[in-house]
Amino acid sequence: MAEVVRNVLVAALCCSGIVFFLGGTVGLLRCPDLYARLHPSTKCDTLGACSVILALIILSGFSMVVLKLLAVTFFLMLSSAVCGHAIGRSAFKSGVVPWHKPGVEPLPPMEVEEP
Amino acid sequence: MKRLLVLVALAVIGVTLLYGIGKMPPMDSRASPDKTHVVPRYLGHGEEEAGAKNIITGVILNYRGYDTMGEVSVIFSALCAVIAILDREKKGRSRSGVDASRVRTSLIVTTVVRFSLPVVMLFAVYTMLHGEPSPGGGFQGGAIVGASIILFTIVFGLAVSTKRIPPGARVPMESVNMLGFLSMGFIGLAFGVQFLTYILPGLGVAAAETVRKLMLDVIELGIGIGGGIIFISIVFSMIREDRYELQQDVP
Amino acid sequence: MNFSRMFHNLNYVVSVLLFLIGLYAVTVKPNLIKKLIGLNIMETSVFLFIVSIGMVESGQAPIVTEGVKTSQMVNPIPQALILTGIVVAVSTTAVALSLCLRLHERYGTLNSDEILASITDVSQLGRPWEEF
Amino acid sequence: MNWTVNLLLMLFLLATAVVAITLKDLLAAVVVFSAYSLMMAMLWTQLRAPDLALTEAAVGAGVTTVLFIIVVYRTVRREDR
Amino acid sequence: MNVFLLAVAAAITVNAFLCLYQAARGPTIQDRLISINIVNTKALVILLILFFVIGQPAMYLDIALVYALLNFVVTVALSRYVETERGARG
Amino acid sequence: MSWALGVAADHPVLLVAVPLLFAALCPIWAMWKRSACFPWAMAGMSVTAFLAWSLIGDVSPRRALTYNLSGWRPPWGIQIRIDYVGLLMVCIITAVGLLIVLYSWRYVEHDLKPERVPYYYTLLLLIMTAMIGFSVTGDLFNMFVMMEIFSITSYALVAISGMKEAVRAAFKYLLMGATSSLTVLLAIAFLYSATGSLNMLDISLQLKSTSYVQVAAVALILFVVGFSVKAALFPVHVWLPDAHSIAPSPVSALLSALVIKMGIIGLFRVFFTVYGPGFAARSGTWNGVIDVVSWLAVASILVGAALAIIQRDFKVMIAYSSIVHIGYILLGLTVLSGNGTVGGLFDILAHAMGKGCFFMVAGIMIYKGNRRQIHELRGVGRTMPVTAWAFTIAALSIVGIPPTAGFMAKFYILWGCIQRGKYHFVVLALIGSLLTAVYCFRVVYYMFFTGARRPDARLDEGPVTMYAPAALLAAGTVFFGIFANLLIPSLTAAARLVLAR
Repeated sequence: MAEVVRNVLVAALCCSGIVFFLGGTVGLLRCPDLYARLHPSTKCDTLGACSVILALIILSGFSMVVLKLLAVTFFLMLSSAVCGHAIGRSAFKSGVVPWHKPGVEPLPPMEVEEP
Repeated sequence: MKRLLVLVALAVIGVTLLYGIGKMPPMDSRASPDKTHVVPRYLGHGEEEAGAKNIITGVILNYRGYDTMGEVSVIFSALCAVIAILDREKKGRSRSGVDASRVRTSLIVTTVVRFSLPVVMLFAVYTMLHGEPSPGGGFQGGAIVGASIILFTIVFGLAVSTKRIPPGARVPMESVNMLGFLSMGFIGLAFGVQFLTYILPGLGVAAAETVRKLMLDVIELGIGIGGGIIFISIVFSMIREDRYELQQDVP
Repeated sequence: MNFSRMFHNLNYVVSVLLFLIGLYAVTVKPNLIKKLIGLNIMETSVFLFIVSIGMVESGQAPIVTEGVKTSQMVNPIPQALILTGIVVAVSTTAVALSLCLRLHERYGTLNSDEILASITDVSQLGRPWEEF
Repeated sequence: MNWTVNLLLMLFLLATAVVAITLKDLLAAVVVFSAYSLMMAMLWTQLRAPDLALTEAAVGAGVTTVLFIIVVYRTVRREDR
Repeated sequence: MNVFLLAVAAAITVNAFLCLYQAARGPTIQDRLISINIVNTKALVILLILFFVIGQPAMYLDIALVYALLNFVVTVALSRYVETERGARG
Repeated sequence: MSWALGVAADHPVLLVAVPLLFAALCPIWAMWKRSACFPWAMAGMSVTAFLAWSLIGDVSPRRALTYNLSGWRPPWGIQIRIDYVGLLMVCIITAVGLLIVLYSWRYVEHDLKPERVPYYYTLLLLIMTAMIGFSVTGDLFNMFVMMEIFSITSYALVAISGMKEAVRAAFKYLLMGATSSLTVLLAIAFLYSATGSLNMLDISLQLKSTSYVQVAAVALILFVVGFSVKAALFPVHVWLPDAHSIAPSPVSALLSALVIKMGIIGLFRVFFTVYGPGFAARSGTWNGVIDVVSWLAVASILVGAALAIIQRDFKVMIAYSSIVHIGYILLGLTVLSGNGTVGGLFDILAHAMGKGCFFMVAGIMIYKGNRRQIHELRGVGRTMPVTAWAFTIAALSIVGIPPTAGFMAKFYILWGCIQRGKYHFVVLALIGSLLTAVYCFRVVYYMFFTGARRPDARLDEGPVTMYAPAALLAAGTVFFGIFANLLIPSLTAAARLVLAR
């Protein structure tokens, strides 16, 4: 019985992971500009990865492996966030202009204080 | 015209290679010559003969240790080559192009790098010394050390890095990998066995095992430290731009 | 060279294709960085080829652990060789890249056609290090 | 089933190689080349070579690509210049 | 279970193809960087799945750790370079 | 003394380990004092040369010296195997290398940025290590590793002056060299999959019974392609004139006298140690490849000589002359007659001495007054007599005029061709010799028989550490020409063994 529950859980988590990945990819392909593309890349992707890793944790039972998997998850989340920030910032600094809908007034350019 | 010629040459090479692989033993077979001639001994007795659960480590350090000595000489000669072509940076005075930029590094990135650097270093040392029972080893650990220091340099600037790790401290460390191999080899010669033999005669069985483990660890650490420092030195001398570009390019 | 055999040896075929792609980049692309990327692709293709030789069906990594029989393990020698090979590849790349930096400093371009076009007479050269 | 994944990885490897040598922006080519390196590490895992995967991950992602980026930054970014 | 995991890996690989297409298409360098970042994350997940399919995940997990640690070296280095004056000029 | 001799015979690995130790310590030594690097390198080379020459009595054509690294027997471990050809190469490398280090001293002070001098000597020691290791190893993959060391160091040595042409030549050399190294690695892979071994003798044993003959044949083709680039055979010679003419002169001497010989040694090992004439019975590829290589060798003789004649630059002319001699050596090795092989091996020695001397003379001309063009050498015979006479004697050897080593070499090569009935090769090689005479004696004519109106008083002999090595090498060509019998009988025995395999 426990076996069945575990398998169902794993399958469900994997499938949700794939769905999130797919969402991220579709967002990447469909979004109009770079700043919009940052959203699917950072959020959906991390979420998808985390669900699959959670499935693997359930699959492996509790041992040393889980600890390493958790470490991987931690660093994945950290690097995903930091990379998203760094890429967005570099795009802004190098003068990539945010996309705006034709006919809609764009936001005025703003000066950001250096920290 | 040139492109056509190249394409014809590529076609000839491709057909030759495809002919060769068509005649080779099929990929997964267990009966091909390479799996029946030399390898069974490595797999069957490698653990006790070479002293490593990871047979690859055993092959690298013990059965084919001389090749690995050549390998560390290759990377040392690459360092010498890069320095002979580009020259070394000056301690604390060399700047990279990024340092001179008015755009400063993001606070978030610097903070994350500062806090993750010790973790990466710890992991690198673990990799270096854990090459015997699991994948890993000196060179991999060295590469991780090198990569983390490179990240530090890019984020904090070359001047800070060269102050922390000055050239004078790096020069002796760069030869450590070759010196580790050579010293272990000469210890073997002094005991009257062949070069790079780790089982020394005249010791008891248990003592010989311990000595072998110690010698292999020394070599692994040597490869790791030397390799890491060599990567760092190569990147430092490639990243510095204090000769001519700073005057004309960066405002 | 029948087709099913080639499909069984998929890794070999792919490594040959990668070798050709790399060689194409090395010979045809004018940009030196592109040439070096091609060289790296060639190197990895050869490594893939060598490691594929040592593969066995449903094999395990050659690390002695409980529950793994030595007869299941793959051939460790190619892997040991390729570890050396990767180091060699990195070293070659580092040297080549530093040469690229020097070339750009001297010629102001990394396009091999332009570099070839600007050859000067060898006899006119003096003592080059005095110019720094 | 395993060979399907293997085939897909191989195709991906070929695709990254082709993209890396056709892109005109050298920095982009280098970035795609780092993905090529990662795919290679995955193939090492498929071929049961964990040591090589570790080396490729550390060297390919950490050292070689950064060297390429440094050189491209210091020289030219467009292929035709 | 292994077959299911492999199917998951295959699906993720197909996703990665689309990301590579975006990397080849993306107009700016940052677009490509985002795409390759996604490819890297997917690669990490595929790698983890492959470890479990092969068996002995404890032995292989160090590789994934190295990936996760060094994943952002390239991204940070490149975004740092591109945001400076010279890098922004292209 | 006898103890030291015994150590070298017991542990031939010291031939590699000692220069490597000196190379590893050289940058550390330079931290203390930069000028201390030259004596350090000199000491390293001297010890190595002493170790190498002390082996002369221990190796004969029938008895090779073997040494198992880490104590593993051959198919399992790496074996160092010093056979007669290997010992000949090691002796040439150490002797010429010693002279080149001595020659470098003043040249490098004059011509190189001071910070780079320690790394110059380190690279020199590393390249010597790698060449010695390449010549004595009995393992194919170890051969590849050593080849990579000397390739990488030679790319750097070509570019070390930082001149724009030098960097360009080095990059070209690197692209071709790295591609050829990969080809060799691919060949090793094919051979490994066919035989399952990496030891050369073991491979040749396995090849007698393997069922994968075609794979081995493909490997042979790839080996030949790879090593031909290293040896600068005709269609793939294009890197050589650039690299050899623009490198600093001691480096040119090193590359020309020793490094391109490594490609030849690689081909020799592949043709005769790994495959052997016995492989011809199993596959026609061996004979076909040998034929192709001998035709390419003749082509490089003619093309190299023709291109050398039209050069105005002295060093470029000498560089093309190297291609000619690569052709002669490979012609000798591929006619498959005992005398031809003897001639080819002997020509390695003759060419190492002659071409080393040529480049050293060219270096002295650049050192004193920056003369690179041939017509600028007017009247050198009067102002710099030792240098000019050294050049003349070496030119006699390169052309092949009787009392020199070059004559003996060419004589044996042509004798081998005649024995095998390949008269067309004889005719073509003699035409090549004639062309060689033209371009060599043109320089001699300028040196001695045309005079500058007012000899420049500043342009006297260079430093003694520069012309003495050149003169010694020139004297060596005469010595080995007269006392050729020191080597010929042993070489004949070695050649007979090689061809009987």
